[in-house]
Amino acid sequence: GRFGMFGGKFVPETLMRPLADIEQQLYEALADPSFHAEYMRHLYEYSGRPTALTFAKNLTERLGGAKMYFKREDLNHTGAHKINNAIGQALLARRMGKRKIIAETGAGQHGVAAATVAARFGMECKVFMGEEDVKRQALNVFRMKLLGAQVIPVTSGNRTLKDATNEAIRYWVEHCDDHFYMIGSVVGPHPYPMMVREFQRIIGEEAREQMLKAEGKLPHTIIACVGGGSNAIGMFHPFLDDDVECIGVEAAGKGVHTTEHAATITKGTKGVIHGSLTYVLQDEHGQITEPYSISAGLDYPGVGPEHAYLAHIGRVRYESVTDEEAIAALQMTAEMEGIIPAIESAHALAKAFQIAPLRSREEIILVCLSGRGDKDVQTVMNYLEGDEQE
Amino acid sequence: GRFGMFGGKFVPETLMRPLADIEQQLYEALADPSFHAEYMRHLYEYSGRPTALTFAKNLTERLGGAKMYFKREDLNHTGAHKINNAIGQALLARRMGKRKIIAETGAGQHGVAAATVAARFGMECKVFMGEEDVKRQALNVFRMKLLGAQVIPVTSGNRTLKDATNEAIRYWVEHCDDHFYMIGSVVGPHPYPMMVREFQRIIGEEAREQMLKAEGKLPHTIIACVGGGSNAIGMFHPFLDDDVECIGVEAAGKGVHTTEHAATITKGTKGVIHGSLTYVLQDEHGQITEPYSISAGLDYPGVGPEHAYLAHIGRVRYESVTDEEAIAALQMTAEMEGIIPAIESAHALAKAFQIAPLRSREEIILVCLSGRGDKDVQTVMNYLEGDEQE
Amino acid sequence: MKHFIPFIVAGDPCEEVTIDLAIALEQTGATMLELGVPYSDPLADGPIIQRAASRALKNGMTLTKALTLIGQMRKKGVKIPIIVFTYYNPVLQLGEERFFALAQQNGASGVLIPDLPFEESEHMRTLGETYDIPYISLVAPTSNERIAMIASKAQSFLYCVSSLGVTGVRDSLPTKLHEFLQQVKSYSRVPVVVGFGISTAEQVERLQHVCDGIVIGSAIVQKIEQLQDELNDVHTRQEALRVFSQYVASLIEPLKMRVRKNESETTTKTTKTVSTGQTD
Amino acid sequence: MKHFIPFIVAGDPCEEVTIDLAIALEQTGATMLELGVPYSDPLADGPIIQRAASRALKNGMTLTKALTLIGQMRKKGVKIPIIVFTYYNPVLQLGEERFFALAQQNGASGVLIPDLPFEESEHMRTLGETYDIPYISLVAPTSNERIAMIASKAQSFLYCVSSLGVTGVRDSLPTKLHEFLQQVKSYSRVPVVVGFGISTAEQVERLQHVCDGIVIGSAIVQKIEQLQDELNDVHTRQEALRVFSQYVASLIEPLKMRVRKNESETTTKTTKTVSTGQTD
Repeated sequence: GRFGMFGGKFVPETLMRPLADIEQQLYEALADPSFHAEYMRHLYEYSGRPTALTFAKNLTERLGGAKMYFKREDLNHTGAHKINNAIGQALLARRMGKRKIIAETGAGQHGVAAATVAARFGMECKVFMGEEDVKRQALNVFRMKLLGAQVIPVTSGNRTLKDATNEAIRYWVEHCDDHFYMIGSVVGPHPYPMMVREFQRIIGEEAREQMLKAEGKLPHTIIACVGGGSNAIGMFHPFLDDDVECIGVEAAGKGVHTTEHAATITKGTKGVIHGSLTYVLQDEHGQITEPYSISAGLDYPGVGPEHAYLAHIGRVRYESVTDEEAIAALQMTAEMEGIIPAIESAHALAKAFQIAPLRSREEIILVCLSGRGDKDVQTVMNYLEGDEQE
Repeated sequence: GRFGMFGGKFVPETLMRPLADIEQQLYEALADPSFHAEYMRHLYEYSGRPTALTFAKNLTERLGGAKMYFKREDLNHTGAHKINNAIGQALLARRMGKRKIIAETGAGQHGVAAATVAARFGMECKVFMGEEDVKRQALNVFRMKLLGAQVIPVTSGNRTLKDATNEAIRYWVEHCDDHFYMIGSVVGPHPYPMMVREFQRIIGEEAREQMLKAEGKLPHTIIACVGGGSNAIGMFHPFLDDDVECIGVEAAGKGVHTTEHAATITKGTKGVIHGSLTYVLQDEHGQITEPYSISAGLDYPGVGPEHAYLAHIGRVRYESVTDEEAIAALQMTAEMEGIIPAIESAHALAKAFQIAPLRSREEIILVCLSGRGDKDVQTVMNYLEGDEQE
Repeated sequence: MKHFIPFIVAGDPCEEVTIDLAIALEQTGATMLELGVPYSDPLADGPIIQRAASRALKNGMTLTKALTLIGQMRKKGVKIPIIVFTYYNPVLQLGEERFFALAQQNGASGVLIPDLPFEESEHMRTLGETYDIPYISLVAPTSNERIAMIASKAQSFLYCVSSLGVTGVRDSLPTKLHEFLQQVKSYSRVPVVVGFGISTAEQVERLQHVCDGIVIGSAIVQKIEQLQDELNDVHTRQEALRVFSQYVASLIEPLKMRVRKNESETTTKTTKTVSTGQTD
Repeated sequence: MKHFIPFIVAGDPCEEVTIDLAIALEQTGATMLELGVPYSDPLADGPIIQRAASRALKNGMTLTKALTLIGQMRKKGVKIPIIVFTYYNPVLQLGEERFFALAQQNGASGVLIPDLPFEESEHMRTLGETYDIPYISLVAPTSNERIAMIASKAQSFLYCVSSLGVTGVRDSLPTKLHEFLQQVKSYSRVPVVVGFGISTAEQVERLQHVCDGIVIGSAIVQKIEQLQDELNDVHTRQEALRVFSQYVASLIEPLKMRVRKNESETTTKTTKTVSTGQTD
């Protein structure tokens, strides 16, 4: 359950046995061709995979350097890569005989994905969401309710994602006998980071095949945004043994030199959060601090332990992009390619746009466009009109 | 340019030549394999086609009758079938050397699709939108602006879709030398209804192939919603020569026995609207009346002339579904299958849910799920919370 | 020649005043009148005429009433040809034959349908001949090779659309307009009038040499809009009609000079080409 | 036996009062004290202790300060063993060795880390032995075959989590609790205490027969919360402490009867199993 020194199971004793059960059943499932076949069937027939690989012709020409390709996870059912993992975990929960799902959510993306698969697989679903987020994301809350999920407002702490996750874990501790906790990113105690990675690998596997078909060679550089880091791991992992440069992009918020950012690897220190040893944004006393990013999906004070490991061994480079740079990249992608990316994904795009002009025309940059920006239009509008986000 | 007695070109003389140009170039394009190949390439690599065919297992079991399949046009880039046509027309415009696009929009779906392809193909785009709709759909307006389009609020008439279309046509009359008018549905003067059908046929062609692969036979019944009717024609057309029942579902709004509906074929009379002879909602003096539906995409007082023809010859049956029935179907689909359909598509679903229990388990009903419901969540919330929509 | 053909909307600002305006226009020098039937979706019209149509529709105007209004104008002594300008849909609802019958009965002199191009109008043109109410065709700057076809079937006169676009006042007319009008005249057996966008005496002056008549719509309708309160009020109506006539006279000053010169010729040609359709 | 182990949060409602509360608890019959270190993300705690932690964090409490507070308690004469209850992350930031050194220096008697299960705690357990500050392990109703493993390495005593869930007051305890405790006792070489959810004298009465001690946290912290204003005010503090002690006494009335009966036995057992760790 470790990635080098990172990972582990830093959870109450009560959860050790449920985690062991999940681990055992996961290994069995992953080794079972019929499980994989069913997982793929749902991805294809329900979520609409394979997602497209789109050549960003206009941006490539404008920037005048490397060819840019986008892996279009925004075209998934519910609008982001989140569904890949939600389907995988729902199938595992069903295999384990659990028909009650717990999930945490920040802005609501994973909550919607969890509620979606719960509906599709005939399961109950409770989504924990900070009370502040419940207010800010009223439409996503209603969306989850339409999908039949129960949304539980969390009033502890700062009433945002971190607290929602704490509360989900607390609820799970109490109900682990019949509930399955569906974590939305490559975070949490083992085996979650590994499990979520396995259910997101499809991104990189498809992209690899599509890239070879389109260009006859692998990309030179792959870029993905990193909050918890599930789309990034899913994209990078199938390329880790290749000579491919991987860049994870964290949210620099108002700048990594301010206190308002979510650049966990760039600025964090080793610590434990939500059951896992990884890089964490914390104060000198080990109290976890509140992160900041305009992107709700990157606004997390921890990071997947495998990213911490990949950063530590130098296999993946982690950089950061500010709110301002991300919004500019979002606008540029909308205007030049007709794709409004999620603000999360716009962080990866911003980095790609910085790098592309420096590279030769023979090089290829593959960007994981992890989600669509429909959910963010209000935020972008407020930002551009100068209204401060809370 | 006729479907039986329906269709035609009821436009100012000024537009006759531009229409003839489009017609000629369209025929050439449709006969040109390289045009088709490029169209398909953009559908696949940009919009994410083929869209999935999803077996609605839970609903099928719940309703206990025919097997229901959904053709998932909601998984397209921008969230509906609209993009199929927008890509086709953009390619035709480019072939004709026109780099300026005009489009009309009601709630904003076609406007977003038009703005999207204009961005992708490096074209200018002006979207005409009723001032009332501009106010109600501020987010979609901002979305179009992000995509680089110019949104022009229309202050004539009731300031909604019908008036936006009139204004788009007026603008086109004045600028037909260098502008291409991209109509969003199978309406308008010839060759538009035929052209849009050809660019939406992909829905039915894919569904046919997928259906044969999944079940080894054609569906017994195909159901699609009809406003202008582009998703319905696209779905029905490749099956018209087969022994397949086709049902178009119009919006009955608050009931076809009230004045607040948009059931054009069910309740309308022959008339001319936006350049085409078809069924129209009008008063005894030939003044076109304002339709009503909770679904902005069905809230149109005309209907594609080919539908009028198919209704006239009895090849397709047209029925209607009220706001209430559509919302109930939307809720049921969300809760049972984890798919929040557009309210438009929910009309087709409602009809399918009425019919399925009456059919044997050996029968298959194929529903065109034309778009996703993300855009409608606020409307549904208001409706269910009892707030009246304007 | 030359024809001066003003356009007004039936029922704008009210039925009674529409009749008064027709009389005033005839007195001011109109040689024909285009009477617009208000329509919910007037896609060939610019904002000025759209607003006039809205006002008229609010007053309950319909195609049938508009035709009856022509009858009333005839009763009040209006002699010049009156052309019914209507969109196709109201005609379709009334019934094409019934439309012509009513038009004839009320003394209409012709019909012009802006959204019924040549290819769609065969039946209407035939009925026009049957009822002796000419169906007026339009040609546009984009018509090109269509001009010959349209001109060959033209009844009464050919209406040239001056420029791309809808009705409305325009600061300037296209530079190629003269060329276009020459081309139309070369094909036409009937007089060629020009409309859309003509709104100043200067434009009238420039155009009169290259056509047989000029239609002025939006400029006149805009004046009616400005005067609507005074026109609606019986106490101020006469003064408002005087102001209106003065404005119209100023617009067509260049024409009038010619009209005076060629008075006999013009009158002859008009009666030849457009039936006044008076049945009473 | 039996042990009565109250839980309070360092710095709630303020440092000074935490010391007074420790003294009051010892006087009321506590045989050990669990001192909670407030943490930003206390995922094993229910709302009552979460709120107490928030109050303490606002007062600037840290792990280092909490350890120092133990030293101050010792100076004020608190003799009962004091167990540091802390989440792992603050320990990690302070440094594990430094933590134990400070704990030892300040007279801590044990450490309990709710989010550091057996598999992750080997280094801490080793250090615990080195510094003679036992690392207390927990077993839970889900531990099953893990009980033997955990019990085999238990230092000082085993902490049984009474039920699935986080800390907090509960109306009822699981029906299978006795069975679970019996099972743990069958494996354990050290005393077995039970905690999580115990909040009434009735529950204490029922449980005392099947364990070696009882931890009461949320019920006590809730009482502190209710009395916080009076506790913070030096003029009302003594009276509030009296009320607090009275409440605590009522909770453990069933135990006290036994304590009186078995006084000598209990004292002996305590000193044997948990070092008081006093260094001064």
